[in-house]
Amino acid sequence: MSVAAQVVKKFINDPDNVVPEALAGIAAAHPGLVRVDLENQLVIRADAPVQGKVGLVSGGGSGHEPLHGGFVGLGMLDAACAGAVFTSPVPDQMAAASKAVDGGAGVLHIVKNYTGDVLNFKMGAELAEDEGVEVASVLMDDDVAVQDSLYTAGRRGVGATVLAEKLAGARAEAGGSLSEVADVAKKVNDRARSFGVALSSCATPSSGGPIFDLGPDEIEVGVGIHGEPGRRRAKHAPAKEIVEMMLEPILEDLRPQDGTKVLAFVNGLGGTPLLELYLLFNEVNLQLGDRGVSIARSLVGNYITSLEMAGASITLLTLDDQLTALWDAPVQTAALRWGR
Amino acid sequence: MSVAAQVVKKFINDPDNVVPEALAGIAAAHPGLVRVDLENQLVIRADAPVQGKVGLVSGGGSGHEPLHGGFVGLGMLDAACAGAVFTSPVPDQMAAASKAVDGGAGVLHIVKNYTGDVLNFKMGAELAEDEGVEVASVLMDDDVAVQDSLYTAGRRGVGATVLAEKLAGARAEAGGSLSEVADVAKKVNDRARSFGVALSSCATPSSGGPIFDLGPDEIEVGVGIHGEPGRRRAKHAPAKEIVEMMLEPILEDLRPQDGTKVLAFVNGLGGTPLLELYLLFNEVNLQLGDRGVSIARSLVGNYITSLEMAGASITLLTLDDQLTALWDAPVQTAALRWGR
Amino acid sequence: MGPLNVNAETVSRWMSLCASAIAEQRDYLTQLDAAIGDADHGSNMTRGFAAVEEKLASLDGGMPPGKVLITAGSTLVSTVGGASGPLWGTALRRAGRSLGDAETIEPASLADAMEAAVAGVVELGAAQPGDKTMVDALQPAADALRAALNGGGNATQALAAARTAAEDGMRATVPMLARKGRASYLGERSIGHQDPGATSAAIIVAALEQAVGAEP
Amino acid sequence: MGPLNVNAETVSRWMSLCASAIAEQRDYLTQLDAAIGDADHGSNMTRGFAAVEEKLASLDGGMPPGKVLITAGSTLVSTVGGASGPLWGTALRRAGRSLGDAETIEPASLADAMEAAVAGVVELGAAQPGDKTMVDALQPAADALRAALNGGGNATQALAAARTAAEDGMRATVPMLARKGRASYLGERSIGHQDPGATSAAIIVAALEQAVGAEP
Ligand SMILES: Nc1ncnc2c1ncn2[C@@H]1O[C@H](COP(=O)(O)OP(=O)(O)O)[C@@H](O)[C@H]1O
Ligand SMILES: Nc1ncnc2c1ncn2[C@@H]1O[C@H](COP(=O)(O)OP(=O)(O)O)[C@@H](O)[C@H]1O
Ligand SMILES: [Mg+2]
Ligand SMILES: [Mg+2]
Ligand SMILES: [Mg+2]
Ligand SMILES: [Mg+2]
Repeated sequence: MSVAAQVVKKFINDPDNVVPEALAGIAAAHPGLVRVDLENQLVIRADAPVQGKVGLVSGGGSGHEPLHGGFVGLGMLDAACAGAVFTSPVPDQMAAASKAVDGGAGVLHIVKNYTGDVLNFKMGAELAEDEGVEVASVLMDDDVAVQDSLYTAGRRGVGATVLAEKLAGARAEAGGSLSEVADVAKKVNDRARSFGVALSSCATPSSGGPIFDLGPDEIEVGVGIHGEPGRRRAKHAPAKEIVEMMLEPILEDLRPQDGTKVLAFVNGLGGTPLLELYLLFNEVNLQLGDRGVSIARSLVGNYITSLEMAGASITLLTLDDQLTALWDAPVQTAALRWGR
Repeated sequence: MSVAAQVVKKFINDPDNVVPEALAGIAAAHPGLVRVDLENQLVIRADAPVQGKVGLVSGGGSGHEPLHGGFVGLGMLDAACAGAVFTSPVPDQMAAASKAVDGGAGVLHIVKNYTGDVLNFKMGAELAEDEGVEVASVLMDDDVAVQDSLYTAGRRGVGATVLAEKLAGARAEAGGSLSEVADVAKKVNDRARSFGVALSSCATPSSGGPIFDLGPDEIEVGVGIHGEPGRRRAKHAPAKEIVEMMLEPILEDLRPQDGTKVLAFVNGLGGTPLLELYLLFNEVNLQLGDRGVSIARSLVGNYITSLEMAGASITLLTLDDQLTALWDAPVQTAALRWGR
Repeated sequence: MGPLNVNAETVSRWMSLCASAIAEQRDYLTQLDAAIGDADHGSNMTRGFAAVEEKLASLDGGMPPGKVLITAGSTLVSTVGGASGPLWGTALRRAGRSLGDAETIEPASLADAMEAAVAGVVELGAAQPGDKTMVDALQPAADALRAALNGGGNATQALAAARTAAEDGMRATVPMLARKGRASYLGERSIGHQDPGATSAAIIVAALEQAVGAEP
Repeated sequence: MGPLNVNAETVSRWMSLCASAIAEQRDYLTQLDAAIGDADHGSNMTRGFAAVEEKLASLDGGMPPGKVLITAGSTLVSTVGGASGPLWGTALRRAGRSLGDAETIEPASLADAMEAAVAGVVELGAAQPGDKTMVDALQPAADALRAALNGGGNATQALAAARTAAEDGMRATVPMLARKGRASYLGERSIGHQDPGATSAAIIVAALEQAVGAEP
């Protein structure tokens, strides 16, 4: 089956100008919360640099909104670097962001493990260090759909990135040092695992049509967030079975003990109605309950998306007292907000 | 062009059980914030009834999430009645909700103007009144795509509903009487106008496929939120032109004076990436600026949706000091939260 | 053919026939609603009449037909939602009320009941004939029933006339421009499509003819 | 045919030829990337080389070819993003550095520069030949260039050999299982698709042959 002729319509003016125009929209929609550096395609916390606070910088290709720009603000990121759609930002952006948010306590880069992101952030960190900014980096690679190995690109960073940004951001807000803040992000990465399933493809502004073809009865199992196909294709199935399919590899890898408390994050990839995400969350809750794992905190919604892809990912994070308290701490961003 | 054979895949178990399973998911995801009455399909504020406070009840067909269940909580709704997908709830639900949230100060029903919603809420109000609950109702009909007339069903209630729930909810939280709270909702309806455009159709769990067909180069202009086709079909166009198409009938009807301050709400219908919604917001901001209207408050995101429909609506609300202060007041719901 | 005995059992049978006929046409009704509405009419009506059937089955016998209809109407109101729930619920309840406590229904009372039903729908929904709604099937059916009886026809003949009138009325909705209900949002674009509510109404009238005709 | 004069102008011409050839193949490269990646390779490379062309056009003349290459590489790093930005940026910068301040490039230095470029890519990206990346086009090209020169070929012949080797290497990526880059996430499903980065690499090597051959 070919869907090559299929067109995905978009609200855009010029495919090459989508990101700057959207950033201008973010600036107009959230004055007081963030400012936008249009030249460097950065969303920056309005009051950055916060003196004495560790600065948090993340970024990546666009098309995953609200990640990362929607998470800039008190208790989370200090700056987000927006690349072209599905394309890592360039080192100059990370350098400019790091300089803009350095309050003298150093800057943490939270980097999703994709070759492009890793290389560009690495070069960006070097540029920033050349200009006197102390930089630490944490790599997120929580996607258990990808087999890890020394000889491959390794696991992808997906849902845990949102959690790391929140939790490390809370640690920074509470006065943590650069290494303490980095440790929280690493801890999140160590204790979180994710898995995604797509029911449809998505189209970038320049691809015009769906990135991959999917039969009317097929789903992609083990997808990432860049419209890439998954590890395998399966027949579409009831939500209950799909959740089993997703939880199994997560739990196999996470091996939670009986009585473990987790943060369960059911994330929409963009084109799945919230109604279905809550239905999935119900399944996750029931199935975890059956296995003696209890959900102590939760997040349900579209937080790390793949444009308009229909699909969802599940992320489980094993909580402890520190992480729970950091989760509950105030956050004030466009997409995640409480306590303020 | 026929897309009759097209399948829209969904995360569901049984098409007839989607709503209760999703409600169970809401209950599991937001304990402390809401409780769910599964028998009556109600999402109820955890601490309802709040003694002495006017109770706010809204509801409608499911498939518009986060409306209405995602707006239950402090400073907004006390209860939301969930109907089947795109089907108004039944009077028994409104009666049960009204009883559950009546803190002795009466209950306001916020009703979107659709025949089904109007009739069922009317009967529900009668049932509640029979049981001694004082009920006032406000009808939302802000959609300028539909021509109003005594001899038709009149305008539809769309985006302004979200704003009315927030602003009337804030008035109730601040101790307003039933008539004061109802007046705020009416005021919002009087001062708000909306217009929607769809780039794709959507599918209900029981329809299986798209509700209407749309050519690869066509858009639906003047759509509502139930997957119904719009007033007319137009050729797809750049975002700038589409925003012009949407703002024109809104401004024609609203007739804001030079210097007017508005709340601009760019709402996604479910399947449009946030990236594009911000791009639209940028256009709205630029075009309003050109006309001497300034945006004092804003809301961008998927708040009143039509399942996975790709599309967006624009709502403009003319602000005054009262409405601005009510908007800024704390709200603590699953989908809208600040100040707490 | 002897005089018809239209009683509580007839009404129950009618409701069962509605449940099965509508369940059978569920997808068709939903398709009609997809074209000019929101694609839920088939599931709405199916859900409602299934509930009615279940509810009536759970009752002890001995209720007069009018009360059975009131129960059926209330069940529709409590289970359907949408526009059709209150409208059909009201129709059946008004019909039931007009029948009072009589154990059997005379043809003339049947005509009264159908007129009461239509009046209830119009009062609640304010649709005029020609607005492209269920009224365009129901009003002609009620009129035809009354006219056939007035012209000396028996109940069987009168119900056949009502069924034909409902079906004609249903088809006549195709060229109409909708002025009520969801289809009215489409304006001119509603023209050329058959109204789903008029279609289910014709099914329900046909089921009535069948229920009465099947009188043992 | 006289000795080739490969100089700063040649390098600028090469970059312009890359810009036009890649812009022409933009959709094709994006399609290849859609099959096993994220559908952005065409726009990434087009954006980058357009920026390089613009940057070089804005420079005063008088820069040695090595510096021109370093400038081009830095421009790629600053404008492409993704995996290909740092990798190609490093490749050109390393090539440029290996050329030093020389005004003209001897064939042997050209081979040195290409080897330095490949070494830079491997150092940064850690891909081995056979991993289904640009290295599978670039490494054979560098090897072929060196071998042709060692075998007594002139620059024109050596560059033709490099181009052929790059194209062969590009085609050889089809049956490979990806172990680096985004395509590696597909595992077995990456087999049967040509690597987009190897494809643009072959285009860039072909543009080099053309740039040198077009020497007036
Ligand atoms: N005001 C009205 N009066 C009479 N019938 C109406 C009215 N509004 C709608 N209807 C009928 O209801 C039908 C639609 O019912 P349904 O799809 O179940 O409800 P909804 O429109 O709420 O989705 C229409 O086809 C029409 O026949
Ligand atoms: N580690 C690596 N070493 C060498 N080349 C690589 C590596 N990773 C990816 N590539 C090349 O990069 C190409 C993809 O580039 P591009 O699509 O622009 O970036 P991205 O993968 O970030 O979207 C691949 O086709 C491959 O040839
Ligand atoms: Mg990319
Ligand atoms: Mg409906
Ligand atoms: Mg309907
Ligand atoms: Mg790519």
